[in-house]
Amino acid sequence: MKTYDVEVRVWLKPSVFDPQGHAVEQALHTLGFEGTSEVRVGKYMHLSIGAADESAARKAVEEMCERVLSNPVMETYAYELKETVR
Amino acid sequence: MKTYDVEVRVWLKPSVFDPQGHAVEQALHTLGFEGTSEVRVGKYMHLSIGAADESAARKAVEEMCERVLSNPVMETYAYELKETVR
Amino acid sequence: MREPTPEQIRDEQIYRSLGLTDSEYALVVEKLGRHPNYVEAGIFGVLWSEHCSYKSSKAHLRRFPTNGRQVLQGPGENAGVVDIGDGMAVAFKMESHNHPSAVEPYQGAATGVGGILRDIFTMGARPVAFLDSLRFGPLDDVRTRYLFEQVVAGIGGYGNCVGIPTVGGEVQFSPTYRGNPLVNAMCVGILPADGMMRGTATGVGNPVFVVGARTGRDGIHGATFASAEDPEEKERSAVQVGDPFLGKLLMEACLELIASGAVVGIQDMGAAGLTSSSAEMASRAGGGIEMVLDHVPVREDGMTPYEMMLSESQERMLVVLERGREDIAFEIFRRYGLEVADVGRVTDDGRLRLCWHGEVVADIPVTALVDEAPVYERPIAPWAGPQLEDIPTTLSIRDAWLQLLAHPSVADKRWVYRQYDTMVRAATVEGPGADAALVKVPGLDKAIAMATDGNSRYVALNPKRGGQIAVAEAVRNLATVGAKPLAITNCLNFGNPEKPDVMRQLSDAIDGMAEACLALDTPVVSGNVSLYNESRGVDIQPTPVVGAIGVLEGIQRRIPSTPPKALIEEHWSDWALWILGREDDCLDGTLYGELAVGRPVGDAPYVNLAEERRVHDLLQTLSAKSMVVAAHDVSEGGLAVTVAEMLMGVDAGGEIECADGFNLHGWLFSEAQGRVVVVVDRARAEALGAIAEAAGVPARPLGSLAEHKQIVVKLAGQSVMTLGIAELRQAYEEAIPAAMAAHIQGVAEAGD
Amino acid sequence: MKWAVVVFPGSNCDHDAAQAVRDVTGDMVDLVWHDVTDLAAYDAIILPGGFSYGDYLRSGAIARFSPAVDAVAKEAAAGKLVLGICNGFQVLTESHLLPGALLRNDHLQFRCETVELIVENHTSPFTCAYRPGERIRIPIAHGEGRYYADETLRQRLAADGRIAFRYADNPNGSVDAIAGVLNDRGNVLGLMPHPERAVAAWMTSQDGRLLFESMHRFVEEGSYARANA
Ligand SMILES: Nc1ncnc2c1ncn2[C@@H]1O[C@H](COP(=O)(O)OP(=O)(O)O)[C@@H](O)[C@H]1O
Ligand SMILES: [Mg+2]
Repeated sequence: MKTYDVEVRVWLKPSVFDPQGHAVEQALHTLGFEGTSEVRVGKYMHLSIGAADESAARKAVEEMCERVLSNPVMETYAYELKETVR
Repeated sequence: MKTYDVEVRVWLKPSVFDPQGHAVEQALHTLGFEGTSEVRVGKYMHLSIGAADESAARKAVEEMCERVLSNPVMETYAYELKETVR
Repeated sequence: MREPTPEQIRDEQIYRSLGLTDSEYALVVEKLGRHPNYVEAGIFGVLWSEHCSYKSSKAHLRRFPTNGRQVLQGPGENAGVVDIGDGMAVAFKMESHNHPSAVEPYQGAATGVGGILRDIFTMGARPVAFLDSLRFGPLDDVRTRYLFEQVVAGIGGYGNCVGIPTVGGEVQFSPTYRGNPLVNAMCVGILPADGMMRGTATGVGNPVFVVGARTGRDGIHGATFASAEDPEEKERSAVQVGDPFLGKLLMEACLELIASGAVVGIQDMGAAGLTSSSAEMASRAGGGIEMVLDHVPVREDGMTPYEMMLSESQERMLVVLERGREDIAFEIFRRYGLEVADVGRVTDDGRLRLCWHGEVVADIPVTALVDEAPVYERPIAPWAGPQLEDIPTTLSIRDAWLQLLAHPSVADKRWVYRQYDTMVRAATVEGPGADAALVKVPGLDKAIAMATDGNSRYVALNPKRGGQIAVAEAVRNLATVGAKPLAITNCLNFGNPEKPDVMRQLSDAIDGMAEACLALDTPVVSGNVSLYNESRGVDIQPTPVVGAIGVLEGIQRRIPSTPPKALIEEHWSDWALWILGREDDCLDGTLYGELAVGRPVGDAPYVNLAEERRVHDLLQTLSAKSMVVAAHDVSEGGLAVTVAEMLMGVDAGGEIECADGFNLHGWLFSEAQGRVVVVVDRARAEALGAIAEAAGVPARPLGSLAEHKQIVVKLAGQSVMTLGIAELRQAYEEAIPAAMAAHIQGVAEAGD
Repeated sequence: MKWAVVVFPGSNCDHDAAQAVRDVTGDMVDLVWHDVTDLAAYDAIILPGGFSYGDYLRSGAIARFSPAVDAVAKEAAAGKLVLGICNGFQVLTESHLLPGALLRNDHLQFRCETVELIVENHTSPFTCAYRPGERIRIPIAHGEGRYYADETLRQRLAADGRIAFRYADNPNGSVDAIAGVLNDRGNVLGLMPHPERAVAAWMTSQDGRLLFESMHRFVEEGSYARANA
């Protein structure tokens, strides 16, 4: 059994309006950060997972992402996984 | 002037209770993902920034993170930045 | 992707995917005198959809009474408006968001609230309250718990942020809604009686503006699909996200703009966004509108006219201004950081004409789109009459009492409404938990009373009587707090209208509602129809939901649903319980029957509209004379539930005595209409009896309050059963929290 | 005395606060837009409840950059009274006019109900009309009201009497059940509950009146000491 560190990012599909991102972008502009654009705000999740090997870990993470961590109706996700170094 | 893609992650400091992370961890366990632990939920932000060069871009991003995108009283942040490829 | 040509649309029957049937397409060709292009076919598709055109229900809706001295604006505008005296008026409407909520419950519910909000401020009214009427399957199911949790969060998420209190509503749970939850939201606003705005595009040459959010690709086809079967499949690409912050700014900006006097007409962009708003505004004025789509502020590059016209991006409005006063709009909207764009002109040629890149991309007679949209007289199945059957009293009184209080439809809804800001605006006199909510009118010693009701079990058993009850119950809740009922709005949530049985339910329910509206002098001033509520081919039980509005003159005259504890405590023995209205012991249509038998049984409960009216009038007299210190009407669960709720509220016990000659089971659990339990000072009980008699309402001493915390039931002078308030309270208060405690937030499916 | 209520885009308890002040004290109240740069004309400033900038990102995070908040900081430094209610409290912590932070409720839900508070400090300009330890009922309505302070700060707040109110029954997981805190000088108060919703006989409570009365007396009577006499 090995342990993996997983980082998951979840954000709204491009076709879906992101009110948070929109508001943050406007705020950045008024604060003088004019050069910023295309701000999108999503979720970032970190977790540890125990699995026999990397491919088992990946399989579990993907299932998690699809079933719990993201809402496929309006969100997309991506993740990175690496073995935990002690 | 160059454009950079920036990804910012913001999460609660380890000493601060993260009820969302707790809820997600519980959810994962009920759904049979028993091997998961240490779930933390934070924010993930993507943005584009125009700057003269990478160090100028980094400087702007760090300022944004410290002043706006995170609150150092309870949060930590990290970011990645790379030049936008067209 | 290239858009199909008119010929392809015809030959490949592409119009079908745009929501038009073969015969509707033929009608479009006839009205246009040519084959429609893709934009035009899309426009016809959405405007002739069930959702926008009311094609299956229109013929029947005409039977609603819509007039009365109090009515300033009946159906046809964005909301109905009634006069509440002292120069003030109330605008209100209810709307469904069932299908979007089934797919993405948080956003579906949130955008439902945002949509109804825009309908209200469009009238020039300052929104002051929301109510929400919800229906779900049983809570033993993970998916249902997820839907319930998310819908409630979504309603709060939008309402709390825009700063309008959610002061009332209802939630019922029945297996019939397992695959098709209902989310109906109502909004109420206040305006000067002479300050009403209309959604009319008048004044040839006046400029037309799109204001608010940018137009994106979201929700394209929402309206078409809202009418189609299986929302899960169809809505996947059409989720709209609400932005309550923008909604709040848009509301403030529009109210400011309206106050400036420069607005000729204003209309929110709901279903079918730019298409329906422009066509409806032109239609009401009997004129036309010309728009240059290049000027519409868009969120994404490369949007086509088709996409712009069908987008359902939230938080947008269409405004016609007086020519020469455009600067006012620019100044206000820029100050709020909102988009404002001059997109066209009012014309007098009766056409909706759209230009893009210097070409005319659509040119359609407005009358063809709106006034001449198809109306169907769908076949209606005959009705055999109610199913008469004996209802077994197999459930013991004790078990039934506890089970009824613990039934999520009856149980305490605090779990729901404590997630809503019920007090923002600091005008909430009576929030959730009372028979009707009361919101104070600024500067006046009066309050608006409001309530929603609708019991699908009754309508399923006897559509006409069920329709009567829906109105009677909502209106009675207003009268119970002492208010004078004024008018109603409604949401008709029904199944597939292509089925003659469903049409029979719809038609009969409307007849019943119309009769009740006439009898109770509460005309219908606005409403909404949601059809095709079905899953896997099974229709939901017919669910007309009624939202009623009344006015309470004098805040101190309100009648609470439980007596003030401090008052009662001084002298327990001073207070008597009375029952007003005809007593009954029939178990037809009751929740007791459903629990005992496992399905709705018998006829709908007893209702008599003339008797009902007398009870309502009596309650107003009692309020005016401050005769009673509490009143609570009998509804789902019967007298047993009413008395328990009243006593739990004041944490007291009491005794009640069954009337002579009644069956005890039936007497406790009957859901016959037109009954109200009141608490009266013994010294004034005789006077109460006399007033009731003069009003033609049966009234009888029901029992007494007591310091001990028990309910004692007596029959012929003998006490036959005793139940502890603590035990009842536990059943009542813990039912929903306990069901939801098993739930983990955000989880939509079962574990392995 | 003269009061200002600052209106941010998304404020929604601004009128409620102004109305409460007028009803309770009879004083003059101005609603001022968030772009105001000078608040020197006012004796007391209220940052009202609501969802400034939608509370997107973090509650109060964007509003704190408004010109009005700089002006508020200036008046606070000059000893004027500053009251942050709910979202106003969040703006004050985000702008470091008050210590700590407000996080998502531990149960993750929005919570609106009338709760019981304990008056922990009855000598501040905001609480001097209350009795020591008095239990009062005030409505709450927030999703992000969990007060957070690290150990050092908690001890300092307690030692310095800067905890103005505690919840009798912690509704959101706040450390030490803290409902409201004062700055070190005692002229800035932030609290999550809404005193402006508890000022009339027909509301669920009238216990919020004394908060506005305290402020009024403090200013009108000219000194902290006399207000407590
Ligand atoms: N979804 C909801 N939102 C707000 N308030 C609700 C909701 N559901 C129930 N309530 C409130 O709970 C109380 C009880 O509801 P209900 O049993 O339907 O009342 P009644 O039987 O008098 O019609 C009412 O005051 C109602 O407004
Ligand atoms: Mg009732």
